Amino acid sequence: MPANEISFRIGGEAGQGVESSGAGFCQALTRAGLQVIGVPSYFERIRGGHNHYSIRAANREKPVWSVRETVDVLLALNAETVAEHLNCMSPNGVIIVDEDTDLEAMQSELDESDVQLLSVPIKEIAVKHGSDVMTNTAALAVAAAVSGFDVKYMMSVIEDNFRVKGDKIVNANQAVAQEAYDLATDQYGLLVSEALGDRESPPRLSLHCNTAFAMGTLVGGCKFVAGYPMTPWSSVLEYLSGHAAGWGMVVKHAEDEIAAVNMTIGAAYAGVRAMTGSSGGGFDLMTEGISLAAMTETPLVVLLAQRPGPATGLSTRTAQGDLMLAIYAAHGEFPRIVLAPHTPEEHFFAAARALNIAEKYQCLVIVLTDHYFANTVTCRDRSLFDLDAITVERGKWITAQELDDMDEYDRFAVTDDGVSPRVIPGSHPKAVFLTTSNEHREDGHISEDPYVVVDQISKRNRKLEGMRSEIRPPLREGPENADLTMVTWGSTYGPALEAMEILNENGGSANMVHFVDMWPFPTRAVQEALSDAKRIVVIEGNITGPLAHLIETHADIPIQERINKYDGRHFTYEYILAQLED
Amino acid sequence: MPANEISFRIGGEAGQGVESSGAGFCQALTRAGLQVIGVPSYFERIRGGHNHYSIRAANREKPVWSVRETVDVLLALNAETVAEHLNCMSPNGVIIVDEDTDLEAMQSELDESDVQLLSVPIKEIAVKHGSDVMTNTAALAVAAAVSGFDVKYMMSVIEDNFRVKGDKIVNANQAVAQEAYDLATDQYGLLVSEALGDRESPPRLSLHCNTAFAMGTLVGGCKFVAGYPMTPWSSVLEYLSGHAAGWGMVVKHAEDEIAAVNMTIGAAYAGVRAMTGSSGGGFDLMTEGISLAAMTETPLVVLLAQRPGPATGLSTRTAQGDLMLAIYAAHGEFPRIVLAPHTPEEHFFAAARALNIAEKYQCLVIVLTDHYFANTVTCRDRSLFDLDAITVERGKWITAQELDDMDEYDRFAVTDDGVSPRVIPGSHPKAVFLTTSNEHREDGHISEDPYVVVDQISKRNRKLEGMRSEIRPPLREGPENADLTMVTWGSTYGPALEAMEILNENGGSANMVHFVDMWPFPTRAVQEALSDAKRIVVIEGNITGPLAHLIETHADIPIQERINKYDGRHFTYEYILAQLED
Amino acid sequence: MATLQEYAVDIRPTWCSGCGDFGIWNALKRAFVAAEYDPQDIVMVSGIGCGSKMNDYMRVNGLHTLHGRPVPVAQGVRLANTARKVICVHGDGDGYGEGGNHFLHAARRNMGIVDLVENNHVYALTRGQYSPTSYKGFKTSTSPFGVLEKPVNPLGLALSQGATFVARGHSLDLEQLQHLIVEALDHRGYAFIDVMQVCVTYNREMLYDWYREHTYKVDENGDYDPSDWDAAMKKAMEFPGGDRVPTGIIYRTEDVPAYEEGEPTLEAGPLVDQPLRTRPWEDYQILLDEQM
Amino acid sequence: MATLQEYAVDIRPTWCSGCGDFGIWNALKRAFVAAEYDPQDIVMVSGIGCGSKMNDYMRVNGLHTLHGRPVPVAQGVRLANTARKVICVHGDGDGYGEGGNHFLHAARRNMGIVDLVENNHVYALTRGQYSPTSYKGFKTSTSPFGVLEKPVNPLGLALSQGATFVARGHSLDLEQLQHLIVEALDHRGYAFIDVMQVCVTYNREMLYDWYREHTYKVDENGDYDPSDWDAAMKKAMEFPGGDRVPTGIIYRTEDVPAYEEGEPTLEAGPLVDQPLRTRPWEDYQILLDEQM
Ligand SMILES: Cc1ncc(C[n+]2csc(CCOP(=O)(O)OP(=O)(O)O)c2C)c(N)n1
Ligand SMILES: Cc1ncc(C[n+]2csc(CCOP(=O)(O)OP(=O)(O)O)c2C)c(N)n1
Ligand code: SF4
Ligand code: SF4
Ligand SMILES: [Mg+2]
Ligand SMILES: [Mg+2]
Repeated sequence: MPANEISFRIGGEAGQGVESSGAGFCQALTRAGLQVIGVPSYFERIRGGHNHYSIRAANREKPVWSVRETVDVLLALNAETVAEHLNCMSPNGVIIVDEDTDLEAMQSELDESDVQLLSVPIKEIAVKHGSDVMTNTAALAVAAAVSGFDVKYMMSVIEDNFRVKGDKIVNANQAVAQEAYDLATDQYGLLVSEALGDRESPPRLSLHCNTAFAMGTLVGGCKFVAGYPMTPWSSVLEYLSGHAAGWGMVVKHAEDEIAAVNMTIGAAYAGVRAMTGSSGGGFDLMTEGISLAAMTETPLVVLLAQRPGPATGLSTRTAQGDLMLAIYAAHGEFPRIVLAPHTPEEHFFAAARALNIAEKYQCLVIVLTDHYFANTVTCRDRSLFDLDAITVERGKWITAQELDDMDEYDRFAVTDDGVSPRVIPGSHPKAVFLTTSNEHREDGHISEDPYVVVDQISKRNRKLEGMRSEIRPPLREGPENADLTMVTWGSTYGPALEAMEILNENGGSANMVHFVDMWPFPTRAVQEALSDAKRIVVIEGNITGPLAHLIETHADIPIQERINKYDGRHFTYEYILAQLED
Repeated sequence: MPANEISFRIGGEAGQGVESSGAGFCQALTRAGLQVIGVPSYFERIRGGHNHYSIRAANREKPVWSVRETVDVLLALNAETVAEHLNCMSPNGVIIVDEDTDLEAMQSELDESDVQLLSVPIKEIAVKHGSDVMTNTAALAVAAAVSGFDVKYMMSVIEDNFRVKGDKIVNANQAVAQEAYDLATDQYGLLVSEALGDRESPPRLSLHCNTAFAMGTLVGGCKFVAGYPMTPWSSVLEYLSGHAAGWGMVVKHAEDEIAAVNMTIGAAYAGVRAMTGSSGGGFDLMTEGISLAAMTETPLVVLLAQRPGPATGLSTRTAQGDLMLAIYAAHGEFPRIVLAPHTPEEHFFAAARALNIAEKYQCLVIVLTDHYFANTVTCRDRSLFDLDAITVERGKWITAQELDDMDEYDRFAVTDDGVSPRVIPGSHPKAVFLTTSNEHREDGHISEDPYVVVDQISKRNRKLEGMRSEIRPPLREGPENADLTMVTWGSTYGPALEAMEILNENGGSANMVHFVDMWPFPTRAVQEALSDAKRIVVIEGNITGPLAHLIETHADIPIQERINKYDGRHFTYEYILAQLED
Repeated sequence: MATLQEYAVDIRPTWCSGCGDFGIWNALKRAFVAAEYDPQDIVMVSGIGCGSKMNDYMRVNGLHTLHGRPVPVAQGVRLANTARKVICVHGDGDGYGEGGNHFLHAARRNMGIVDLVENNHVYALTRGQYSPTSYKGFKTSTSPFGVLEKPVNPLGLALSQGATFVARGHSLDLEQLQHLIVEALDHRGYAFIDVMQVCVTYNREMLYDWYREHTYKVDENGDYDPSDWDAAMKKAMEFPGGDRVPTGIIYRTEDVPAYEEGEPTLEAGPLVDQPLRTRPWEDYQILLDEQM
Repeated sequence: MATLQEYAVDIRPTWCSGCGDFGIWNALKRAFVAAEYDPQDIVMVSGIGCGSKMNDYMRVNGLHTLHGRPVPVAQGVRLANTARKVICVHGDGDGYGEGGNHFLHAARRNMGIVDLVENNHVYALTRGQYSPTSYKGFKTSTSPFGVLEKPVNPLGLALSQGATFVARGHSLDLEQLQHLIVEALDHRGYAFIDVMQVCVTYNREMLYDWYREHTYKVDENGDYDPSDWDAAMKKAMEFPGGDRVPTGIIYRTEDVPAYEEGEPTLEAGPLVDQPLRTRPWEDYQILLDEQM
């Protein structure tokens, strides 16, 4: 076990509350000022099977960016969990089970191992104060006790999260936690090498990237969202459904993704900021609509939350397989922006930034995220979510005054930068115009005149120049000159960052080039960042290596080494370190 | 006017039969042994407006590959046609109008020009023998007379094409043609520099590329087609609807493109060769289905008939804007083939080849065509359509015998080449298995096991190697070493070829590298073909230059010069020559 | 008050002469005038097809979308701006074929839009393939041996899903059509009008004479009660299938609130008029508080 | 003769204990046995959702497709191989939401497939959002203030579009459900069964008690005539909306030929059994002749 950190894992059946326990425990750890990350692993089923939740908590100033594959403290809500994770336990690791758990089948293995098996009457305690659904609370309290983590942080989370269910539930859970904590403290005391403790930290949030993105849309002034449920996009739709009323947003769960994207386009056309999203399959269905937005120059933000494909693939697993799709989906030629945030705060700002860019250039902005981001809980300093850093830029609009002075308003006026000033349809006697999916004149009416066609196509594609200026170069982490440069995008950021730090702490020399804005491809910046690199390794959660491919083809930098993972599971720093050694 | 060739143009309103007259005249010219190409230009409307049809016919051995922008003989079915095309007339060009056409508005222009205006009672002749719908026949006969083209070829086409309408119509049309021809011969005689005449030629066809493709599916053993009308794909659906019964094919005009692609997948799964298609917008809607085919390893052929986008764009015009879409559409990672035929016979063989490749690799094959190909009539030697050159390769199948000897049949068995033997579902007691869009085991059942996932994803992507072997290098036309190398794909082939020939005939030095199989990109072959080129000009019907981009990025060959046309109109050799000179 | 002139644009329709879309065009403009709407007030959302070009030929806020998709687009427009009257205009292929799913959900959703389908029983703009309403046996380029399917029954479909305003007009009776549109504009929720439309080019079996012989008005005897759902369903099932085509308001109820009436955020007025950030700036800290 | 054992696979369903899908699973297998089908004979095409995993848990030719798309896939399978019995199994979100357009056209197309919709009135696999059949006011993660729309009426929809076999079962009456499936398998054209299904996790308002109180059999008095379309439509409109849920065969006619009966190419037998090139090789020259 590394000093001052603990790797927890909670395992049980779907339906046993593995995920909510994990997320709640993350919250408690966060409140204690610790650095925390929590990642669920679950199957495409509602009940049964084997799910688990991994948490890494550290008493340090530096954030933790990746869970660990080894487990220090395992909360096994059933026997299967012990069987599944025994071989991941770190030396002298702790396993917490209910005393009634039947471990006979793996007794010999347990005996051979050096794990500390704690058989605790957690269910009994739960039932005593409430009911057996509180077993998880008891287990968590035991874990807290043996890890040297003060139960008071759990108490505060219980209070806040169960408040809606009434005092009785709050009190019962707290009683369960207290009794289990006391019992474990008495009986076992500290079982890890170093108490987790707590620390003074600035105020922090503990949240999913999907939540951060959804919050960003609210703060960014998005007024309309239409969508259809699809993992891992659904939680954005659900968060916003819950936050629409009272926050000035209309959210529509539509009959299908085609309706969703077209409703969104209708709303954006009518003048409000609007957004939609889905995962790959639903996104495919939206592509014709995306093409409509392009032709009508309607600002459109689409969140594309990746999961392993093709087709249904692995709906509850993660992947980075849709980068090229984001870049090239939808027929016809038009410029677009593809962003790929990599932290909760980046997701938060990406939402607002996407809304701004979409309106400034009256264009499509795709924000790429994935299942790992959607479901991972990260603790981040609250100050990183600076609301005042979010400004609203709505691009070119024509005023009533200007309209008064005009002969005729041309919605699709040919301009130098390709952007034509907008107006709310019908908001002025002269603001009455056609918007069509056919090729059209400056006034919006259909035209097949070859000169008109060339003017409009050129105009629309000319926006690319301005759009390019929005693109940020890849981030550079670590020392300037290093023997190893890891190249990442999206959710490989965290694990690679931890890997880099460990390498450098151990006398190695590594740095990172992390892509944040994917398209238009920042060719020059990439060349600058990578042309002197000694050993480049591109790390991606896919098989074909789209980022490696883009770097090779667009920036003309040969990529000799790649680490690709496509088993549906996220990266860890241990995995990266192991692969680098190979 | 170049010697021994004539550029005709027929113009009139939509609904006046401009296109059918043009295509019929092409047929007559073809029967006369001449080299012919005919290209319509029409608006997105059913009646009215101004449509026209350009034909180039040459008494030579070499095929003609492009119409000319200048017109030698204009058949003006209304006054507007004269106004529109007067400035395209070649010196001493001939304009044929009905005597009642009111040309007053352009009289002075006509007077100033050197055109020979023939005011003929064509409508009167038509009405005399039949009705005024036969005016076009009269006009064509006049054109034939003044061009030195024997009316007998028209007669034979009239007989064949109007046979279904009965003898009366045939006879009336023939009488109209004869009288108009005689009158013009008497009154005007030959008005072009050289009589078009006729020549001994091997048997030839006069056909659209869409027809050729559709024929290829029939010969290639395609049994099932589902589709939804969309220009310029519809004519494939229509041809096959007409040829289904009696040819062993089932064709379904479905409720939408989503149904179409999914029906096609259902049929292919059940064991028949199946195909669908659309234009960009409909193709977008099919992309989720495409992804289903990829995951279930169902052979799928999709014809993607391009037109200018995005959205509805220009539905009756042409473009090459969907190459990157074809390469990257649909979520998740899987290999695919993209073919781009460039002649009628290539379309014919592409259909059969696509069906073979799709079954050999149980993969997606996209055939890219466009509006120009769909509507251009080209005359080609019948011998080019060698039926015996079409073989059927159905890939790996497992026999009943093999099944008998097996414990269990694994539909998705992991193999070296990634291809697992198929069987007709339910055709044997052991041929009962699940096929799922979720990730799955070798036996087809759903699995989330990371090792299974990796095995199956690797297996599917491993097919790429075999698929790559199907890809043909770009064609090379013209002399080996040349000062200028034109690079083309799809419908720019013909105009560029003519441009090349003219350059070389006039002391220039040009050759061509023409792409036929687009993806997997034939990197090495491209490098071979282009690395020594002195001046490369990539010619494409789009704004962003996807082929130029692919060559630059994948083959690392810098492209300094591009000719891009994106006004919805096709290329001509004159246009290319003019651009090259710029 | 708006006049017909104000709805005019300087563009000649590209429809064939004799096309029923001309009648619908006139009826729409007259209805807007009769219902006292200014061009500014109206957003006309259309699909793709001959008749979907309607908004190219009028001065209104027009949104000419994708084949089959005007209904969701219109719903988005409506939710974003309830101050506009949103009217959807599209063909039978568009509305009942490609867009069938949106139709069925619009009927039960009851959003305050008018949905006018130009039902010429054929795909006209793509040159004459059969449509979902083509009768069984109709021969076209994609049905050379005749259509094998029963035609869609649009009125029955709407009624079965709880539509609150269901009407049928035809392109030859301008007066009735204008009336139906005016009533639809006045309806609280989803107002559906199936307009049987002459296509002189691709559906030559349903021309003037056919209409004269087959259509009748449900209220011709003054005894039809459009609030009687059972009677309405009976009328709906008369055609397609039977020989007589009932026209007029087949069903209507004003008792069902429109979707947008139940949407809490819209209580504060049209979305587009609300500030981008509805709440005081400090309140947005709550979003962060919730994640602590 | 097939036995239940032959339909068994070595995979435990992943459904929640108490899920209505278990009942449907059993009814399906029993019906196949009762109707004397071998696993080989059946192609079970499903969508995406909890209940769409049905074919993972049985030995049949299974095709687990995309959310909303099993119906067109099933039609493709059917046209390619009329020797197979094709049965579609999918959820209410799949069949009436994402796949609504295919449903409406399948009803009028009348292809010989069985279409069984597991209607639990909720999106279960995606964890509890409202579905097109959720009742007005139902509170879920995407309808925190309650659903604003009227639910889809699937039976009414099918009937209005000319469906020839319309039935409703529920997951708690296995015997009836088995009977309905057997009858559907025996139907000539499109056989639609809406199966009301218990979802113990996300629809706790429609559990055992609810079914006991609300469902009844249309033929319980022996006087229901399923060939009476008007009566059927009345039954269809009883629920959703009313308090009583009619079950059984609501409508049936065997007088309408199946789509595939009219398809000329299929006169020669199942497409998959026909040679790739049906005509003598020389005949293919005709295709070239036509272009001369
Ligand atoms: C996704 C898509 N599929 C197909 C088309 C081609 N298309 C354009 S109009 C049309 C049908 C028109 O029929 P209808 O809606 O009845 O209108 P009409 O022309 O008869 O007025 C079709 C299929 C398209 N534009 N987009
Ligand atoms: C195109 C697409 N959109 C969304 C999803 C996500 N999804 C999977 S199952 C499902 C809904 C399931 O509801 P239902 O069909 O009623 O089946 P149930 O789970 O209730 O049995 C959804 C929305 C998907 N897989 N594909
Ligand atoms: S084709 Fe038919 S619908 Fe289209 S404009 Fe002509 S008459 Fe009207
Ligand atoms: S969530 Fe509902 S539908 Fe899904 S398995 Fe559980 S009970 Fe069945
Ligand atoms: Mg129509
Ligand atoms: Mg459901």
